[in-house]
Amino acid sequence: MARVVFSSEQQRLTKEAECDVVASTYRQLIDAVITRYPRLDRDDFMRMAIAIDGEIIHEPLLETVGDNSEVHFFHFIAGG
Amino acid sequence: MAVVDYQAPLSIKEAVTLLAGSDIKAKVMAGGTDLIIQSKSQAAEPLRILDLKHISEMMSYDISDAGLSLGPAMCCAEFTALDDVNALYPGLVEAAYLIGSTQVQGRASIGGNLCNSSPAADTIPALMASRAECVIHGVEGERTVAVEDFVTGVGRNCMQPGELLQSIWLPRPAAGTRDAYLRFIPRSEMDIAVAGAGVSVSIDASGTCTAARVAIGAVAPTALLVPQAAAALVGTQLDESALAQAAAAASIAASPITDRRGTADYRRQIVGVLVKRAALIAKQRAQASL
Amino acid sequence: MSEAREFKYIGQNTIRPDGFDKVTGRANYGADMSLPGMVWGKILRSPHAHAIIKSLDISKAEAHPGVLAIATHADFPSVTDEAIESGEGSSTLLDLARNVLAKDKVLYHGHAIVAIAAKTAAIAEQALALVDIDYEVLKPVLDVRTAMAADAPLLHADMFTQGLEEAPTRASNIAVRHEMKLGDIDAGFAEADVIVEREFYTPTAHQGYIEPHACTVRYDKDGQSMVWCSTQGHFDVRSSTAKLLGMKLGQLKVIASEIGGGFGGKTTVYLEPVALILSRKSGRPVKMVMNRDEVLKATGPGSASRSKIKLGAKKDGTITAMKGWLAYEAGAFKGSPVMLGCMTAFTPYAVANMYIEGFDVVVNKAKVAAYRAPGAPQAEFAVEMLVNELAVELGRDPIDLRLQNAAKEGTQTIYGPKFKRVGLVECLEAARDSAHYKQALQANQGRGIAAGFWFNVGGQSSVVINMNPDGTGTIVEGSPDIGGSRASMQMMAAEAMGIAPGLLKPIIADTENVAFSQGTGGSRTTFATGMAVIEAAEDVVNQVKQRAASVWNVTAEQVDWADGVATNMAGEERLTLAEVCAGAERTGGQISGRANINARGAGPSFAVHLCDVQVDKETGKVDVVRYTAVQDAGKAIHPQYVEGQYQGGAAQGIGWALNEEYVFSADGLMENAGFLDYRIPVASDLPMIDTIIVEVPNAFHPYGVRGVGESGIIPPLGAVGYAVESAIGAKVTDLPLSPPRVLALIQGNT
Amino acid sequence: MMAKLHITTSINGDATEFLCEPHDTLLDVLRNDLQMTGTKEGCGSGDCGACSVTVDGRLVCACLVLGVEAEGREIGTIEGVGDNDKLNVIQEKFLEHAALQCGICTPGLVVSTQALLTLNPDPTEAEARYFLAGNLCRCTGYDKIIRAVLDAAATMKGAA
Repeated sequence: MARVVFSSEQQRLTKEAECDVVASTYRQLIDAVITRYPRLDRDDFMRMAIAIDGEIIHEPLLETVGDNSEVHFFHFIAGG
Repeated sequence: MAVVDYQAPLSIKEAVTLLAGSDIKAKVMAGGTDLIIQSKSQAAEPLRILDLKHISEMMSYDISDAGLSLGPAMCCAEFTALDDVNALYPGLVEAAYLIGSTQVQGRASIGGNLCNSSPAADTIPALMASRAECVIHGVEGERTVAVEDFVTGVGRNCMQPGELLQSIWLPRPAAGTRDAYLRFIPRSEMDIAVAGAGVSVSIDASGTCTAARVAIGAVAPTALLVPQAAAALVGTQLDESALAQAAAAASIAASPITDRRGTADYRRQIVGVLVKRAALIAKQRAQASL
Repeated sequence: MSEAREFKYIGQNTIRPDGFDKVTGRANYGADMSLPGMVWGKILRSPHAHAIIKSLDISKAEAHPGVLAIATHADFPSVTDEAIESGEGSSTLLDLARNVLAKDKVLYHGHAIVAIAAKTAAIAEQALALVDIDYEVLKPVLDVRTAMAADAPLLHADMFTQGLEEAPTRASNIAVRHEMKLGDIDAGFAEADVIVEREFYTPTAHQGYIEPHACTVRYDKDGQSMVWCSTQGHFDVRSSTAKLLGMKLGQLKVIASEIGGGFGGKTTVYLEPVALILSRKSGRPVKMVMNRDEVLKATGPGSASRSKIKLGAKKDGTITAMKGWLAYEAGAFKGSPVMLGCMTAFTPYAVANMYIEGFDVVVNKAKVAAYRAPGAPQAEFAVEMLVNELAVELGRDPIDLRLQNAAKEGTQTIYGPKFKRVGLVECLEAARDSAHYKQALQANQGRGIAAGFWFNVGGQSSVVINMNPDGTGTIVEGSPDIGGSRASMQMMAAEAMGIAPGLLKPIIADTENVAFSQGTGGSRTTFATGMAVIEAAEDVVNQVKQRAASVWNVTAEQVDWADGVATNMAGEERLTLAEVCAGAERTGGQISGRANINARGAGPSFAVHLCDVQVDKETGKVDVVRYTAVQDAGKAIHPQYVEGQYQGGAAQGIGWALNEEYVFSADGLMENAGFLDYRIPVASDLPMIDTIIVEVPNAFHPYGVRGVGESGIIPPLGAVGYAVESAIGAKVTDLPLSPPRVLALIQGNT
Repeated sequence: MMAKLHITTSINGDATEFLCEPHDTLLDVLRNDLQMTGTKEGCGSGDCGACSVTVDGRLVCACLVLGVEAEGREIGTIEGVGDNDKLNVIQEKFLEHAALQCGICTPGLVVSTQALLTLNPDPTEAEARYFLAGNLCRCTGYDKIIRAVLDAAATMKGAA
């Protein structure tokens, strides 16, 4: 089971801060999350930053997710 | 203003003739550090510039037992490097040294600072403190006006159309008389004075102040002589209580405004601090000159 | 990077490859380009802070001799409200178009309305005076407090606050509300023995780059238009400009000139689309250069902010709760970095209970742009001031208290991930052990300390390394070099290839000569583009090994590579890189390495600053007398330029803390739009700025790089602020600490 | 409107002629007419020093000098610093100390430093800071610039 932690914006839709899903890839993880929380918008995930086990990743589509991975979604970070 | 013509007269006579005969608005230029910016920023009134820097009297100085006759267009960088002037008028040199950056001092002049007549001009309080006079070449000949009577308002002075500031005269300070100028700015350099104070004191061998001049800048539409502040110093040893009284008199005389450079209340307070501190420096210099 | 390693070139102070051009005046910046037949464009700007454009008549200007083209908002094809990438990533195309040339309404003093191209700049300016505009002047809102009031004049009648539980029914100047939490904030305060709380204000401050915005453009009907401009991201200029003008990306080449400072302010477009319209209409190349007045009035400053922060701690020093409320000015259009303020405010601390809400608020000022660690200095200033107060309340040394609560590996951040290895503790220890911290203070002096956190950014970078037949090479990258990054690229490639840095010449290619690369910002270039450079260099090495193997008729695995030389492990033969390159035509053609990456694993850089000030208690003037900047670089590729980033960030932050602010009249007109009265620090304002480079490697970068550009501007606000507070013994709430404000604090008149 | 003025001057020792309008500044002339873009424009009001040049050896801002005033004068610009392809000591020290980041202020600072060291070959740190206060730099915090200036002074003194 991977642990998914939602951003504060997402939490307004999920009403939960985090959940556990069974997934071995990022694609499966998103599918599972959206099945559980239909109010989440698939496109919104593309506009968020994600971190898998603390590593900030920008191109997650092909990413694998470990059994005990923690996946965080958060606001996109730009800079000066 | 848009500069459409430029002339570089070689004599005061030629300059005055050009000034009087111009068919369009004509302005004389010394360093141009104010005039060139003004000419960029305003609407398209045509302007003829008469550059004074090719007139040798405008660019030179003469120091004698009677005093200093200063060409108004000499740049501050040249002026502040004059050792003989610095020995007698350290306050005026200080003021000239404070005008803008090194680069600006390479152009800006004391005459230009005076004729631009900004309330915050650094040299004006210093000139007042040192009893300076303006020698004006007019259509009907020469006239002399004390600096405190020269500036009449924000950006205004007593010169009539066709007149030209020909030289600046400062009487030679006796031994025991010296000046100082201090200004306050938010940074250490590059700002316009939030307040300024020029002080000249004369002391005798016992250390008693026998005469004083106190002038303040950037706290009223023009720089002001403050006789009450001077009176607070005369007859004292320039001790702390006399300095405090002079400071209070300067604060009372001030009628500052609030703007992007400081609040009225702040200016009123610090002009007193500057008078006090400048008077102390002048006192030390006066003592050293005895 | 998993373990400390020996480097051959990394960590040396080489002479930057573009240095010769920069000290001789040969380097070409935004305003240095001229084209044959070029004409000049100038912009008419709003004299009001808030007004409806009732009518706009350009007929007299059009008829003025020498005028070649006029542009207004009507020249933009129908733009949509699609989101666009900029420094903040939260702007829309429609807002951008309305910022570049106003539509129906002007929203700040200096807002662009009409652009005119003429044979000379002087003629263009004369023609601007002939444009007739009838305004209905409206009341401006100049501060988040007034803007957030229920009865405030509205900038945008169609803007409804996002992020509320229930969709609002009334329009508002509040664009977005954000909220973040961790743990149970009420329980956290219930546990606390000591609580401190204060409200703060930070003013509008400008990035203050010395080079004004400038571009020279040529619109060609055959679809080969080009823009030469000063920008932090020429690919972003291309996409914004192309979208605004309805062009394909392939129709527009953007060439990044040398850039004379950006600090976030050159991550968006102002002139480029306008100049292209003028060029299209006039059929001539057009040059546009802002003056300083325009730069300050109409290009992105950093957000002014108001904040309320409350902290709670136990007697033993454990911070149990951190609570915050932030409201940031976005300027005329939504998109302040307040979210980044929420994400950074408390992040230097490992605290179980946190809550913060942030408001993005429009006001009648120029639309803000990113400014170095956007959003972080404002929020972290407030928190650091209170952490110092907490130390006093608890009777603790402020560094010691921070060490007790410092974020470290495994700390849960409020914004999401747990930290990997970070270097805050090491920075705090270095500050504590510094000679500076041990030096006694004199009369009228005070000392401040503050920490700062910035995420750092990865993202997309593309690099090609083209090798020449003599073994020299060109590193072709797409990240504009603002502060010497070409030197770092050269060194990282040299390290990866094992050859002298001087053999490789780094260049910033235009948008046609390298694949898409994100702009320089967020402290991403040395990290992300550097990672691409290393990968491209390794690609070259692999190809060279292949070629050597084919010469020796062995496999690549049998070729050893060290110090730029291939050795046949099966025999004694050796081939240098230059020899392989020289023979490339016989082994499969010329050699070039490439990398197109989306860099992951950006590692935060923490900073800790120490500041000593001396206060003139009669005038309120503050002098910084000693300053030390400590920061975790991960790995300093070129230590001098790393120090330079620390020092430059410190100087900007000191300016923000002491004297920099926008001054507006009650009518909303900017009164200090020049370097005379927008007072950035001059050489005589500052002492030498001591630096301590801490190196806690970022495990996700081959050489351990974190990125150093942003964090250095965060701590100065709190370090200077608290130094003044302790020198005068009065609580500081508002910046800047200009002499009148400090004197009022000393005299108790706040 | 008058016809353009014909000016004869010397720039970096080269006899030079140009035509200009009476309102053109020396900076306009250098950059736009003579294509000498090494002198930079940061403010146009004498507040930043990016356009520092010398007129008859005196350090000034080219934005506060009219082009016509160049008549008969000796103008010195960044293009005249150093000797062809050889950098002078000041330029070398700026590179050695990494005294530049974006580099837009660098030509002005090099010209100003040359003026400083001509007037005062052995400046203190404070003297250098005050002399150069009119040359704004937003990138460096001035630390490395001042070190480069002081090192250049020491090196030039050692060589003299």
